[in-house]
Amino acid sequence: MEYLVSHYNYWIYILLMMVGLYAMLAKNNLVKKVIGMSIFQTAIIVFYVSTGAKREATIPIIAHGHGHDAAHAVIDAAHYANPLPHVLMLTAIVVSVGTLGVALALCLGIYRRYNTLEEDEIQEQLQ
Amino acid sequence: MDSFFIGIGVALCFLMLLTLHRAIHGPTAIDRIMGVNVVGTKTTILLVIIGTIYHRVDMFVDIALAYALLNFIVTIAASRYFQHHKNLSPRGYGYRFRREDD
Amino acid sequence: MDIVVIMLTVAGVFLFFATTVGILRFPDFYSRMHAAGKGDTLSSLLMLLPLVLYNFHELNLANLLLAMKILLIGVFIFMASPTATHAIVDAGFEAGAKPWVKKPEEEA
Amino acid sequence: MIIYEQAPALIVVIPLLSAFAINIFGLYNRNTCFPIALLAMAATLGAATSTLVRVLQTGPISYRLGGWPPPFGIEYVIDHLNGLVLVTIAAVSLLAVIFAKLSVEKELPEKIQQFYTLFVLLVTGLLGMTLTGDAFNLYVLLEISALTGYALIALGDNRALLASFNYVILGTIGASFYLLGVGHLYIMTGSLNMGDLFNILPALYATRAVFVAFLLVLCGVWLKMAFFPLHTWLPNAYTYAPSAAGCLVAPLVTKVSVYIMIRVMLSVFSANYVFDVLSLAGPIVWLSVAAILFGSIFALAQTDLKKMLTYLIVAEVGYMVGGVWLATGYGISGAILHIVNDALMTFCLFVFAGIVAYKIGGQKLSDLQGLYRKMPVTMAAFTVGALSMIGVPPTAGFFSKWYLILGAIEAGSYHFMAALLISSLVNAILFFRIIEIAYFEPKADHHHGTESSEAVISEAPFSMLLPLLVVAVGLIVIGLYSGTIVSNIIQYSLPAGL
Amino acid sequence: MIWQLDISVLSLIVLCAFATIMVKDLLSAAIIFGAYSFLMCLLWTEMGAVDVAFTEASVGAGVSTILFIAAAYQTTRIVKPRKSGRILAKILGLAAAIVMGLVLLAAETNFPGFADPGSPASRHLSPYYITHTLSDTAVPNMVTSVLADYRGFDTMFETAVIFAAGLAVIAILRRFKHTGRCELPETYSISAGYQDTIIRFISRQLVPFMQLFALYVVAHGHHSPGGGFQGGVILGASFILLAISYDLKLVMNRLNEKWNILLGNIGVLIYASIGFICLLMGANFLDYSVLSKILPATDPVMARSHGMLGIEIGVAIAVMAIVVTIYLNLASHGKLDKGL
Repeated sequence: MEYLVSHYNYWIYILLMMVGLYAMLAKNNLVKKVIGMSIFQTAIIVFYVSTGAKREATIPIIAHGHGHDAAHAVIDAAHYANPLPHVLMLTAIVVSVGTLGVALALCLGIYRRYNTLEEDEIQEQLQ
Repeated sequence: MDSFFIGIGVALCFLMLLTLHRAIHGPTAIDRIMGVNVVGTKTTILLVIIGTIYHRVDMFVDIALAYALLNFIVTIAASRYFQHHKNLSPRGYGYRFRREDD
Repeated sequence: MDIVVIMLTVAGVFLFFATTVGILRFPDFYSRMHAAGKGDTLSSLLMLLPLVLYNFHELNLANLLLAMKILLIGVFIFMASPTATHAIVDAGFEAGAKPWVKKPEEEA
Repeated sequence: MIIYEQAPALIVVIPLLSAFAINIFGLYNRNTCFPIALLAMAATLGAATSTLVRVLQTGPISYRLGGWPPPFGIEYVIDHLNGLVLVTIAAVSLLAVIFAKLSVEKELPEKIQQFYTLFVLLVTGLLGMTLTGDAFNLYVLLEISALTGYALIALGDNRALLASFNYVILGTIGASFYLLGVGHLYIMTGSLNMGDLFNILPALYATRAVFVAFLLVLCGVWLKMAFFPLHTWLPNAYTYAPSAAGCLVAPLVTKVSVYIMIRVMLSVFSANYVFDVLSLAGPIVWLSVAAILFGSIFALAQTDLKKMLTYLIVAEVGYMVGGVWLATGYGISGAILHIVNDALMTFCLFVFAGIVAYKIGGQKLSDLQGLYRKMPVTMAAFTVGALSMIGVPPTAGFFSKWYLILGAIEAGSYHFMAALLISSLVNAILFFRIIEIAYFEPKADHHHGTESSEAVISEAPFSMLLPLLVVAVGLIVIGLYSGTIVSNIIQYSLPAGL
Repeated sequence: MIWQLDISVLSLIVLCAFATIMVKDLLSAAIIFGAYSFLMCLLWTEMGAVDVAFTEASVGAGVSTILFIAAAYQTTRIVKPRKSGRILAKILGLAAAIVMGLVLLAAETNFPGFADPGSPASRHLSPYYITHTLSDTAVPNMVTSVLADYRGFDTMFETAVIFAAGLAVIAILRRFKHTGRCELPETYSISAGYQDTIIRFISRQLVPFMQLFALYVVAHGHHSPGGGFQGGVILGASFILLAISYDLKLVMNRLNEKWNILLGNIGVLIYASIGFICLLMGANFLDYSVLSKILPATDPVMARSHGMLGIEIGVAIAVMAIVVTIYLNLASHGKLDKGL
């Protein structure tokens, strides 16, 4: 059980990455590829956030940090989860939304030209 | 009390699994929308429960509030889809329900 | 206090369970929607209420604000969930989901 | 002296701010876009040059963004290597802006404002990638240059959309692999700063996770630079891009990726780990041999000018990757010098293709008939670019190839040397074929015959000719001074012991 | 982290991922992807990453699922099987996925265990941020302080990325003249929008709450999860809700295309110029502490806090405008007249 808990997150992220990569490479439908891309990116986010988790730690916001006296209280680093991966992943989520918008816009543009979203039908029309 | 809430959380996850059956297998897209809508509500509740387990509900409640407000948009958008596309099933065998006044 | 919390929560989970059974077992889209729309809304209120009680340790501004926020979630769910249900049913009706009748007709 | 002190930040801040200025002013008057972009690029070139000069005088510079000390905040590190790459990027983009003016007005009259904004943002991303000393910051900048690149390519003709979509998919896989590699490094070390990683990693060289991290970063960067088995997105994307965008994207994006590969190999990991601990050098040199041969052969098979050039890019990427992995001083110097030279050569050839597209409209090799009569200056500049691509002595291309061959001999990789020679031969065949087509008059019965037989000189407009001429002269000048560049700049960026 | 929830939610996520890939209908795939994103949000909350969860909540429910639905609306739902080379593509995809999986699995055995407090990631850089955030920046939410200050440069480019994405969507899709082939779905009928009084009424009631809440999220990001990006997405989502329950015209009347682009620009410009002002005042780029010279009654520490608030506002404005732009363009196929 101990072993399962300490590795489960990493196994799942690998599985999700495989699903995403498979969809990106093997799917015929362009929007399906985009969905695969989103899954691929979220898998990486799972990985990063997992690195930031810490047993017996609370969320990375200092408790009761409002008053001025709080600044002088001793803060124990082991008491809070690691904030750095969270920051990195906020950026990554934003980037993935941007990529998603552009990819879907391209899909719409392709549909306007070729009247289909299937890769093989587009290739047929190109030849 | 914490373990009680964890138990409730796991129970809700199990119920989500059952609901996801409808979301994944649902014969038509609207069944899926319904399933996901229910999953969204459960998520909102679970967020508050997780906050309770962390003893920092004030930090988690904003996320739940955001879900309560935003969960609705997906449903409206997905049902809006059917205002113009009458194809209930993707294969084109969507059956147009005849109203009396048609 | 804890007993009230536990009772309410368990009642909420039970209603959720009933909802889920309805969603899974009812024969057609409209009746499933009926189960989802009603059960979901009530049980979420039943779940939120004990959470308010549990987190309301002492009377101060922060706790009051918190309780208000959790109740606000309930209010929004009460506004949004029936509307969403309405929207889905309307979509199903527009798109032509067939209601279930006891003896299935041959083909409409 | 605030400008001098802050020049490293200004290199990215100037284009970033001017991108917004272009977009805002462009809403009201489209004619303001070009001057702002031109000024911004000129100022960036100034900042980059002053930074390089400062590096040459005082050694590497570290700039703390937000004032935080390095492992905690983000740091810019400018040493000899990226100083050189920075100046190259800034110079090429300045020339590309000048070229873009008329080309954009003709090809994309409706989207001038979006074009220039995306163009300047792309340059910002490339410059930032070159400057940064933080592994995650590099990812963000990689994505900004990638997103703008997708859009710029998608602005092209009918087939560009699909090409761009494939680029989106493969580019995202590449960037995600890079991100995942950085994540592996982070989980093993807890740091993101390149210098910090360089210090922590040696203790972990034996672990599999660090090896996988290296592989992931390498694969990600290879996807971005279109190294041989992963090159499939490149030819279509660059062929169907609008000419003005092609002139920026084709010379710079792949080269900056090569730079990142060198940076990761030498400044995050170490030459010792990469070349000695891992036994990857042999297979990778073979892969680059395959890349060179594949690129050359496919280039030979093309009848479309731009498509031929894109396959040549695939071959050139093989030169640089192979040169780095030869693991000798000459090889790495040759690869770094080739980054600069190849950026200029590719720019020269793409500008030529752009001029052909502007004046003639076609892209087929057969459309080039009689061009020496019609556009003598353009063709003269093109000839310089072509000779450099082949590797004829006074031009820059010769010297980087010379260093690469020396490196191959030093490392005993005769297959790599043979591939270089074969590729030069193929390039010679290719370009002499073009020169031959362009030198002779078209046949009278050819459907273009009526207009070209008059043999009127109709040179390209000045604003298109200027960048072409500058870069042609630059190729010769850099060729003449390449000894100086190597001994004064590149020498210092080699790892100790090579 | 709560491992019981961790394992249950992760298993559900895998289920959703497989279902999304396998279902042969784009609308359904988009909807299941919505459920996937709900579960992701739960996962991150449970691991203590509240800010990431908040972002996922606002993005997943407010933007990305809607974008997929809009794309399905403007194109087609139908997924056809590949005509030829089906087996080859599958084998190739599977092989690549399996090779990658094995390589990653090989690396995984070296990792420190999940949630290990002694892992290098928890010991090297992060203790500095945790212990210094209050004394350096007076911001209790470390994620905000790292995001906007220690690594503020990343965030500036993150905002620039979303800006570039908005511009890219305009560049790709926007049609200024109605030329060229335009295939709208056959069943597409011109209507004045979603003629449903109930939905319109409830949306009208909810939108002000959403906007108020978004402003709260932006302003309170220093003390609780949230910040500019989340607030901006919720603001944008409120406009999207209006566009869905009424029609695009209504939104365009309030926030037309020119204003959208301008606001997107201004937002990022606020960020970059705050950094630039710091530079002009003699400090390094984005070093907010120097702003204490011009802000009345602030010491360098509070100046950092105020500087962060300034950039959060910039991010919120930019993100709102760009999210609305992307949605409007996707939903109307670049014509900005009518659509989902």
